[in-house]
Amino acid sequence: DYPAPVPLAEGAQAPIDAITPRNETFRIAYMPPATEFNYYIAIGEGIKAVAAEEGVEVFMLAPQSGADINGQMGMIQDVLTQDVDAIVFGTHDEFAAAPLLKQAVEKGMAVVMINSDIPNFPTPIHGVVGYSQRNGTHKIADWAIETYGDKPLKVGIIEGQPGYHSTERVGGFLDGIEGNENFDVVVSIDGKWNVEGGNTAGMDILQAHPDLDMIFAANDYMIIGASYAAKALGRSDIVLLGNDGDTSGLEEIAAGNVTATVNTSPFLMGRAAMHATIDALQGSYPGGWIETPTSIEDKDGAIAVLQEPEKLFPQPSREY
Amino acid sequence: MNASAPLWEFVDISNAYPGVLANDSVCIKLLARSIHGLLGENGCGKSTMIKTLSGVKQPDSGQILKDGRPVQISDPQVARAMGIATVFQEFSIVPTLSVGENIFLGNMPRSSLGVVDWKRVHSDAAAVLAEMEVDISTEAITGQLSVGEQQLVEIAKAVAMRASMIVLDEPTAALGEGEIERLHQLLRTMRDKGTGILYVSHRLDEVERIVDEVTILRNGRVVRASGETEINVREIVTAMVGEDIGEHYPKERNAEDEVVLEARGIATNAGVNNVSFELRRGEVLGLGGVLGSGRTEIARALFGTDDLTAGRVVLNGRPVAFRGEMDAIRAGLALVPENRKFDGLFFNFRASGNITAASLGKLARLGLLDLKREERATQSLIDDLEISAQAEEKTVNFLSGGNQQKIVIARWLFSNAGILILDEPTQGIDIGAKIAVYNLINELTRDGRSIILISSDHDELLAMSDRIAVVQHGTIRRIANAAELDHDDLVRASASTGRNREEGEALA
Amino acid sequence: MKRIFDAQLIGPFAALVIVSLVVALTTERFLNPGNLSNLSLQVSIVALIAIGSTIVIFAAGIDLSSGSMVALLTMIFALMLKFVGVPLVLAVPLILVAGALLGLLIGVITAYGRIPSFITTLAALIAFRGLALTFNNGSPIFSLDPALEPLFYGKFVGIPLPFFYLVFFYGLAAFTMNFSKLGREIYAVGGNPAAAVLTGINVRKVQAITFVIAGFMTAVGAVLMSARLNSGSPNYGQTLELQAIAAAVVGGASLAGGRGNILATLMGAMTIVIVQNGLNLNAAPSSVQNIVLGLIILLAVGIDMWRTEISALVARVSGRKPDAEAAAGKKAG
Amino acid sequence: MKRIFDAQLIGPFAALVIVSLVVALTTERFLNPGNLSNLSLQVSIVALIAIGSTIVIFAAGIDLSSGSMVALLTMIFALMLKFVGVPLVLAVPLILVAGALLGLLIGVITAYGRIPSFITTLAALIAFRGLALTFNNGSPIFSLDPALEPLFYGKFVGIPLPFFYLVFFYGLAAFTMNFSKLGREIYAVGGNPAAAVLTGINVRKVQAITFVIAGFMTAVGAVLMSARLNSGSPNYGQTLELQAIAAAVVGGASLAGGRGNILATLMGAMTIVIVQNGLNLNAAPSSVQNIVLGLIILLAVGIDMWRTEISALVARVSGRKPDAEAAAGKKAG
Ligand SMILES: Nc1ncnc2c1ncn2[C@@H]1O[C@H](COP(=O)(O)OP(=O)(O)OP(=O)(O)O)[C@@H](O)[C@H]1O
Ligand SMILES: Nc1ncnc2c1ncn2[C@@H]1O[C@H](COP(=O)(O)OP(=O)(O)OP(=O)(O)O)[C@@H](O)[C@H]1O
Ligand SMILES: [Mg+2]
Ligand SMILES: [Mg+2]
Repeated sequence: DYPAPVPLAEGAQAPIDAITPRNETFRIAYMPPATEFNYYIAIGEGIKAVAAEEGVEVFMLAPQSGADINGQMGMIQDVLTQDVDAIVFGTHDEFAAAPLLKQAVEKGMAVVMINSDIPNFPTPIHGVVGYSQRNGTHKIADWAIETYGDKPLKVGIIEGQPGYHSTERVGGFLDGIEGNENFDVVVSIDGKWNVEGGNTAGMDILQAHPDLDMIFAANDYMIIGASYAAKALGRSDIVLLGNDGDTSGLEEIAAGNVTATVNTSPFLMGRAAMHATIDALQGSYPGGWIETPTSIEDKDGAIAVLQEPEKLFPQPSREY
Repeated sequence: MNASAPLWEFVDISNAYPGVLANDSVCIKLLARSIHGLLGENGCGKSTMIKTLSGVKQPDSGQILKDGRPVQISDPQVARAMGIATVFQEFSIVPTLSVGENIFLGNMPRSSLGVVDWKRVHSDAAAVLAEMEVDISTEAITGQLSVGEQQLVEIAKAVAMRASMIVLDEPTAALGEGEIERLHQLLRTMRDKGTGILYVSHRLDEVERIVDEVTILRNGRVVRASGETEINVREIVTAMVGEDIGEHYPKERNAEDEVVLEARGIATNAGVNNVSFELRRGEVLGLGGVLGSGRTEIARALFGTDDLTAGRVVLNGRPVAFRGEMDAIRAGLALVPENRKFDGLFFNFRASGNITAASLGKLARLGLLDLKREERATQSLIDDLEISAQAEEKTVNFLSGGNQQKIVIARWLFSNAGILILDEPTQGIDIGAKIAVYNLINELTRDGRSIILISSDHDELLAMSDRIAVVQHGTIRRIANAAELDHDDLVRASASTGRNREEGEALA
Repeated sequence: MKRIFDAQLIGPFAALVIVSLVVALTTERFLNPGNLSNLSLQVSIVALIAIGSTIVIFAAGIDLSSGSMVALLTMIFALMLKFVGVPLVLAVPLILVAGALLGLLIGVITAYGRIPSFITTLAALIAFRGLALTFNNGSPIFSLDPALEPLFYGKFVGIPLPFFYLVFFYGLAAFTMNFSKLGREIYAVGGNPAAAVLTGINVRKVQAITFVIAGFMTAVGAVLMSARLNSGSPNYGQTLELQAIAAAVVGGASLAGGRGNILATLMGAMTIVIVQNGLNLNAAPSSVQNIVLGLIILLAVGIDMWRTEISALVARVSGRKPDAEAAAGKKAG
Repeated sequence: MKRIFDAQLIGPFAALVIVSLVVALTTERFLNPGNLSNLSLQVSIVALIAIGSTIVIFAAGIDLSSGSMVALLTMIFALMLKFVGVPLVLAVPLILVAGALLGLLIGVITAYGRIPSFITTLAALIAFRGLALTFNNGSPIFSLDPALEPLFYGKFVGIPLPFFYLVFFYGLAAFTMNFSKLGREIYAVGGNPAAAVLTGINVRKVQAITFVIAGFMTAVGAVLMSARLNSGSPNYGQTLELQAIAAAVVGGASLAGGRGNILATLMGAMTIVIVQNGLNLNAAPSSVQNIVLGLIILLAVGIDMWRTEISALVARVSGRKPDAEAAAGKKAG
């Protein structure tokens, strides 16, 4: 059902045999950091799909904004007072979540982290499921090198708000292009992870550097925003790269508005996480990190992915 | 202390505001054991003088001497520490706090640990009020009291300070005869105990009764200094205005027989109870009564502010039911409220915006204002009513009280209102402005409009009304021709109600 | 005309000129024609919404709801276009009506329910975003209609369309505030509501109308936002209400109500956007942008408040008399 | 005591009881002891910050800055602990002082610069977050100090420590507001600043002090936030200022100033948190939570505003006279 797990760092693995489910039908809380990102909803769809197949109960609880760490901790606290058997969580602040998750582990709940590649979570947990962010964006850099060869390229970067995700993704891209002198990163600004921010950032960097050839953004929303800016300025020739494989991002690629993205298949990630969690509750999960695959999708690839709508959330707006 | 050595002395005090010299080298000596009247037209600089003494404003030049030595009164706290208590013209009570707290605002009785001693706050406050023969609960929230009661609380604040110098800036503007008499009594007692008192009022009758010496200001300058033995109102007026004024009450009789407004047994939850009267075309119907007798409430009932719980109002023979002020205004009623500052003026507008505010419909076609017409119409009103020429140049907060009052009345001249309710229309305005308001009343009635005049100034009420209704506890006790009543009738009506209520409640 | 271009515009205009000069001198591509038309795009949404926010402020209210209302309206708009199949020419007027109705709801609760607008619009700020999240599982809806983008990015005689929207709506607003009965009544209600009641102005109705105007202008902003991003999202418009209020405030509108010039708000919005654009062109981090924006708000209001002192100072230096208008500003503000 | 527990508490207390009952009846695990101690954790941060927000409101100001100030202070705190190596026992008082100083800055600009607090704290809301982002490249700082967490999660005689902080600070605040000179001056300044000046109260100083208190209480909240999350981040505390104001408002504080009971704010905060807890326990989506919170704010203020009408209605139904306190609320509000 999922790739073989890689062991977590020394001391980061909570013992699987200490998990003591208390419900006949497993009751599982899915707690992503925010509802504002489609991405986590897509993971949730994967989780729900498996839950339906396996006949377990799952509910989602998350604050609206990813910045509302305090709100998320309040929700975890509220969940701890309930009889849930497992928590599948993602967070923008693992150190904040650690003390609460420690309690969850002590209570015998299975605790699995989603959308992460952290091998050394500050408190021992049972499993981690996610793709390697650095590897993903490294790959898209490799793809760009392969596709555009030695052509001199002026590159603009739209970062997310400062933090782990932005650092990893931008870092992976920069690692990837390192040593290729024809890639010249001339500007890098914050696009606040959202479409509006990406649009404003795109507008402004294209004003400041009208000769840009390529923009890389740390997620699909921002590159979609930037694509409108490029179009408005008559720059349909510019190479636009994103990260996520969000349905909307894929559709924009299929429509030719965005060039390519790192498809991280959130739906499949959710499936893998749910299988791992159920296995953990049944004592058959060995522990460790499951690295879910990523791929680089350009126009043809995106269309191919969109042709399998059952693996996507939200559904594409039309048939491909 | 030597009786002739001044307690406080102003030497060559000057104060300027942008564009006006409010005080121009003013010298005043304030003695202990003396009530000193500071008089003059609106805007002549009385309040500004007072502000320098109470530390609200620093004089631009000149000196203030205390017991002959120059002092710096840098802020109100310093003034208080030097023994000056001030009753300001603008109310300085805090509406959300209790009466007791207001009386001791800024220096509440506290225990040795600095903890507020609530028992003493209320007992001490009650003692001050009792001394003033005022019957107000110290626990009452001040904002809910009537304007007059608030003014009494204001005075109680000053009394409670036990200061050596008390300054009162128009303390009686919202008071009735009974309260004024009691206040005078209290001030005389304090004077006799050695307190110096500086007193500002536009009610010249009371000035005559209480003041020992006067200083008169005109355009910021002293035009007559103290030291007179006899206070003569006529001379004062001449000195104030700069010319001899013939008739103080230029009354015209314009009443016709036609009844335009009729109240039949109206009552409201605010205390109006079975009120009936008729108002005729061109008539001035006066409402007389003591503070809190409910005259304002009758006005509110007629104007649709308070809902009627009984009775009806008949306008030009047709019963009307106003659901709010708008209905009343549409039907041709107008109200000049007793508190023009809070309820009357738009301080963000110049004269024109204020004058036309009630008649925008008249100026508008398809929702668009005819600004040329507005300009012409207001200019002619400004000329007719002799409103300050500055009225169109600045927003109205810069005008003197008299000019402000004229603007509020001008608003209803410009409108088509046929019935005007004037609630204390001459409160706080100088003699010249008062006469202007009386002339306005005449002009209105000559034009066939009718007026309900509420006034606590008995002379004014008797002189300017055609008929007078005496109001007691929210109901009309008697309606008579003004000519058949005199000052004593009104005072007696006031006295009986005022005392009865007090005694009853003092026992309880 | 004299009425519309009055002395209240001098301060905000001076601020705008100074800021533009500084940015132009320090930033290479600022005066680039491309960037100037970019500016009119950047400023358009917040400036249009700020018309409503300012008119609410003139009537002594405050509107905190516009950002969330944008989110809600873009979602409804997106649903109509993409899932219900309402044609664009119909969907746009429907959204404008929806905005006006939401404004009416807020206005009625505020004016007739006698609840301070800070509270009603705070509640709306929270609830509207919640409502926006109930649609489409809280997910954004992309790629609405190919005909939508030109509403924002389109040009006429080489000038971006949003420039014309600004001219139209600000012209209309300035005209209304200065020459119509309604405009005068709004200022009267903001200046002294008690007096307005006693002069027969329907204070509650006027207050409610200001929120209807605000809702309508927010809907205009929402349509442009959707056109700009060809999408609807429950996350759009965050802190937009604060930006709109900031534009009004930098333009010199007094939060106490009763005074201010609507055109000054446009200048305020432009000042803010030019500074942000200058910082973006110089790739300044968002931290610096925030700090600068905070300081601009403070300075703009500070200069307005200290007009008397400043003009007295100028007068002393130049030997002229301080101007009375400035003193008036202080008092009535 | 009668002073502290006055009639103004009845409404908020009734709201709290009703809400608790509804949640208890509809939610299985609500009355679970674990959940009850959980509640005192959940409410603590916002309730402590709300003390400051409420006192500012009593003085007729508004504090929009607390959320961003929390972000800034957690970052400074984290830097001190992790990079400068300041020991915890020193870092905590230093942060409290820092909060008070930031409050002083806002207070001085507001009071002595005569700028409406809405503006100064709006500027601070924007600028403080910018400032927070300048540290550590805008990245959160994790894993501060093992001794930090117990400040929030620790217990004493089985009761979570935050419960004691609440008792201490609300006790102190209630005492100050009702029995100290400062408390009465704050109400006076809020009720009528002009009058307060004339009675010799140093209005500016009092206004500035309310912001110092707000800054201090925000710092208390920031320390607890850092302890709760064992980290500092420029993203913490978003919309916390609105939650704190909502607590005050649900508790019945009048935004016009001059009146209100500080203990009612605690009840307001608890009401909000209990509703959220109930919704969380029932796994309600965040959209519903937003909508419900918006409605609660509206209802709480509405009920307060309509007290006269409601009590008149009750009176008519029950045949008793409407109560004077209720009428008072209407007029003075
Ligand atoms: N804050 C102010 N700013 C500008 N001008 C002022 C201010 N206060 C008063 N003035 C002007 O100063 C002059 C004196 O005003 P002041 O209030 O002392 O008059 P007054 O004698 O008390 O009048 P009244 O009898 O109406 O109370 C007037 O012309 C007034 O318009
Ligand atoms: N706007 C108002 N709303 C509610 N009650 C009011 C209002 N104004 C006055 N009252 C109440 O009406 C009572 C009488 O107040 P009012 O202002 O009529 O006194 P007054 O003006 O001295 O009386 P009169 O009009 O007879 O001179 C007071 O107890 C006051 O609380
Ligand atoms: Mg005066
Ligand atoms: Mg009266």
